[in-house]
Amino acid sequence: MLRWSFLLNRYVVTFGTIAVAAALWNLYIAFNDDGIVEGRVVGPSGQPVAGAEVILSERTLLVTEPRQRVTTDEAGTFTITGHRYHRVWLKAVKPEIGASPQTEYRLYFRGANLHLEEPLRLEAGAS
Amino acid sequence: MAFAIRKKRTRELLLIWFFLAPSLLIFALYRIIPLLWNGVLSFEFWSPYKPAEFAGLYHYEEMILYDDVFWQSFWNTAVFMASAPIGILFALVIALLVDTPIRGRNVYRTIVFMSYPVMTVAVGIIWQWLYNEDVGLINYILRSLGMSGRGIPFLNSSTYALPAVIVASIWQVVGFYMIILLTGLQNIPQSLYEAASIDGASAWQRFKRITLPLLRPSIFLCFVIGIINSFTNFDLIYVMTDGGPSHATELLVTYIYRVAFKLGQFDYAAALTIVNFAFFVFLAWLANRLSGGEAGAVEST
Amino acid sequence: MAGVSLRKVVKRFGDNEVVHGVDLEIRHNEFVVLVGPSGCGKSTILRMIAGLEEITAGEIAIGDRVINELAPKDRDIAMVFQDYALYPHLTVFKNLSFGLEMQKLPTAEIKDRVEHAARILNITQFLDRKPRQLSGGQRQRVAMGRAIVRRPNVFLFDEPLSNLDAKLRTQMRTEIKKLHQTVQTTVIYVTHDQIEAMTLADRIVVLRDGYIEQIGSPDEVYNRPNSVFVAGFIGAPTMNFVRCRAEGGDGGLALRLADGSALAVSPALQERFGRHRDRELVLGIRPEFFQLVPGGNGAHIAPRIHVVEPLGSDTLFFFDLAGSEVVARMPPLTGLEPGDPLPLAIDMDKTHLFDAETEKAV
Amino acid sequence: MTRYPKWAIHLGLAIICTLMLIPFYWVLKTSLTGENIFSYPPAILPENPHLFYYVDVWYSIPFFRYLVNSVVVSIIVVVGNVVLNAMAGYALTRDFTGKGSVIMLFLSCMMIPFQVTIIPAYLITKELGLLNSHLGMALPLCSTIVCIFVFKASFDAIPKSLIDAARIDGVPDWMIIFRIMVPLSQSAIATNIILAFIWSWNNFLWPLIIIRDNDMQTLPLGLARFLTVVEDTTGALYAFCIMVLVPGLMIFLLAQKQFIAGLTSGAAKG
Repeated sequence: MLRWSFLLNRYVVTFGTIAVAAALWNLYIAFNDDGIVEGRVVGPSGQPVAGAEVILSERTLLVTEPRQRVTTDEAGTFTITGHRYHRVWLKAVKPEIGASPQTEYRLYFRGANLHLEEPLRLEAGAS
Repeated sequence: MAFAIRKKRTRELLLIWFFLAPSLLIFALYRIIPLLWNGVLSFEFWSPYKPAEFAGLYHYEEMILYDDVFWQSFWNTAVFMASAPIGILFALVIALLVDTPIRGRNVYRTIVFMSYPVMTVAVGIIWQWLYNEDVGLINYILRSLGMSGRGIPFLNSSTYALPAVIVASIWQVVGFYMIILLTGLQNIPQSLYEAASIDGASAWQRFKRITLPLLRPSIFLCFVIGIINSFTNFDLIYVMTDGGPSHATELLVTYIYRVAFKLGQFDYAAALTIVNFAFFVFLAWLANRLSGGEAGAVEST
Repeated sequence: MAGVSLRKVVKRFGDNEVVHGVDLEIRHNEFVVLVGPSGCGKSTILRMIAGLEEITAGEIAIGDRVINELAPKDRDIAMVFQDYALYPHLTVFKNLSFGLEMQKLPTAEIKDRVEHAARILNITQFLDRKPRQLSGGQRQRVAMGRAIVRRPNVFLFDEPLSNLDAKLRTQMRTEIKKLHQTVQTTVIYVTHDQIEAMTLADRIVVLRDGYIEQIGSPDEVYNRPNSVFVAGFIGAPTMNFVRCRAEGGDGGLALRLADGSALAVSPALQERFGRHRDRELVLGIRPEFFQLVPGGNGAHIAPRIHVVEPLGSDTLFFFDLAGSEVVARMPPLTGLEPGDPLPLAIDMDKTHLFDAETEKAV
Repeated sequence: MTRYPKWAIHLGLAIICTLMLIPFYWVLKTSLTGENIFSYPPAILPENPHLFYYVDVWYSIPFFRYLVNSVVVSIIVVVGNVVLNAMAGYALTRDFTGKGSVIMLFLSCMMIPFQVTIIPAYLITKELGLLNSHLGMALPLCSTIVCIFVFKASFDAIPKSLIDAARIDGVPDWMIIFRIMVPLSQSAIATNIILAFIWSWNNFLWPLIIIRDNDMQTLPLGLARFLTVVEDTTGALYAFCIMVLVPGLMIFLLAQKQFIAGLTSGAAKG
């Protein structure tokens, strides 16, 4: 007991806390960085849209580049897996109906799993 | 017996020089040899890929007769130096306030001092942001107070750039001055004030007759630091203005860097360095003269 | 069995000789006190014995071993320093055991010895503390404990009590004496305080400017001082000195003082003083050998009192005697004040005579 | 001494402290919200603060690499300083011929500001092949005259009798240094650690000169470079700024006492 009490100074406590926090954060990242993006695409009136193309672009400080594309299923849902970015733009397009506005999603770490609460809403006339 | 003693002595001497050697080596490598080398270099035509050639006083002549930028940076350095008293005055006021027995004085002291250990590069970036023409806080305040209609591009104006940099530099160093003065204040024995009170001295008289004279070594020390600062304040200038606009904030040290590492004229930069050093030594000598050799008088801190 | 012998020991610092060929023979179990004013070389001698200073010339032996060349740790000595010299970063226990650890003694034995020493000195309850948590007296005990655990042949004390306040000093003095009786070793003790020397020593060595002035038991140095210096150094208040000449014929011999007055010499002492007739002399009178008149067979004087210092048990009277400031110790008297005449008799039997030139006893 | 009402002193100090803190606040605010150049007036309070600028910084530059570089250099400097300065300081407490000249040499070296020697120092470092290396960055800072004298003063303050006692206890000379003198010079060591850390952590000009590799950049270099690369209104710059400031400030707040003691003793002697 007395042997270890010299460890209880402010330096050890401060840096120890930081180290523990960093370790926990990395642990959390390890379990949540599968790069999964799940969401739905709906039409102007709110109905699910099947067969819409969802484009995931990477946004860096300097450029934006499209990286992955998937298509929605009958229920209008889509799943992107294995993205490696921390700042993504999503856009859904279905030529017959229209396109959703480019929406930015910022993530706390690369490849963070993302579940869209709000569906991507296609707007008529937009491309 | 004498032999044994001598052997022990030799071993001791070996140990002493072994202990001194690394430090001496480092100082030789990075202080003494460079200074001498600089001296030699300044009398030569030399660049990394050319053999040296004797140049005589060419570089010095060039510098003193034709180089306007040299003179500009020389004066800028002098102005920088001359601004030290402003910071010291501020610091003195703060130190006097913090020296009063009030609650939380340590917190105040910490906050005022906190800007000193901050990386100078970061200080430059912070102040650059404050000085921003459109969204900088300072311009916002000036405009809100109706003191100026449009934003002032502080760092891009040849009038304001140098004062603006000086303000940032004072902000950084004022806490340090304050700590030095505070230490000086706390070393003044309370009994002197009590004695003076009994003698009927007013607060102002006590300040003038006791505080100021006894604080002189500390104030002098602040001046020395201010002078050294004006010679070495490279980081701030580099980040905030890079010597611009059109050398309005060029100091000797930034100019030397530019000449040597941007223009590649090592020989000319060496001559600049020698002049810079001579200026510095002159100031140090002057300071020592003025203080009557008091430079080390704050030892007790 | 370890006595200490110093033979023609000389110490020079550069060209400056501070100890001039000192000879000293200390017997086993003896308590010897080196005493003298500061700068007399007493600490230097002690440090040479300890091995902390090199011996410039001569030799020092402990037992029959010449130790000039030995390292301090091999000399079988222990030393107690004036400022205690406790390691501030170590606990009391560690302070005591440090030297033993250096000797690589087994842990169990170290523990034994430390605890034993702690018991003797009554510091067992402080073993876990750091020196700064102790009072002056406790630190002093620890310093002694550090010496005891080494079980040395010779104990060296370098003014060990001078940092203590008066009351503690008296107390520790007694304890050191007791310790010497318990631990039975040779002790060499350095001090500038003559009371410590008187109370502790089996033999006192009075040093002056690197020479031995006198060696003797406390009784000897007090009652038969060799010189003005020793006489003045030992005893408090210090001995009074008055310059005089023995004049007059047999039977009418008197001591003529500087102001022309004369002290009569009783017939019984005529012979002792007569031997030094017509020489410049210094008369030494201890303050306690004044008596209030009437009484005694001494010379009579009646000076006027300058200052009165009541000490409780005694009273000191200061007055002028033929140009010398003189102090007399009297039983507590009341009613006398500065300016009053004080009729005194000097116990001439107990006075000392010194040659004014050489300052040696005659 | 002067009896101003307490509230007046508090008010004065509060104003001063606010002035001193505003720059920090403004940068912290910007790092959390970014700044829109086109919106006027600027918001005083942060609106919709978020941490994403920090994430941007973390991924857009090798922040961790810079951090490691800075830490490695600082460790070399701190260790070098403590060991070499303690050794030199100890040597200066002993008597030897030439001691006076060595002290004079040290004192006059103190008069040569490092800035004055950068050009040949650069050339020498190049000759030694230490450009672009941690050691090259650290070496010039590895021994500091001020701290040598701090150590000398600290060793001189150890009572002579303690050393004597140790010798009687049978401690060999070299062990006296480690068992007695070093443990008793803790405050000198602390002072030296803190000063050396801050000097090397904030050092800018020297690394700027000798580092060309992106991989070897230290935090201040990275910060200065970042400034020239990205638009200065993105918030990321200021997030980076905060990330660079925090370690230094944290050390300062933790070791404030030693820090101030070190600076004032260093300044008084320097």
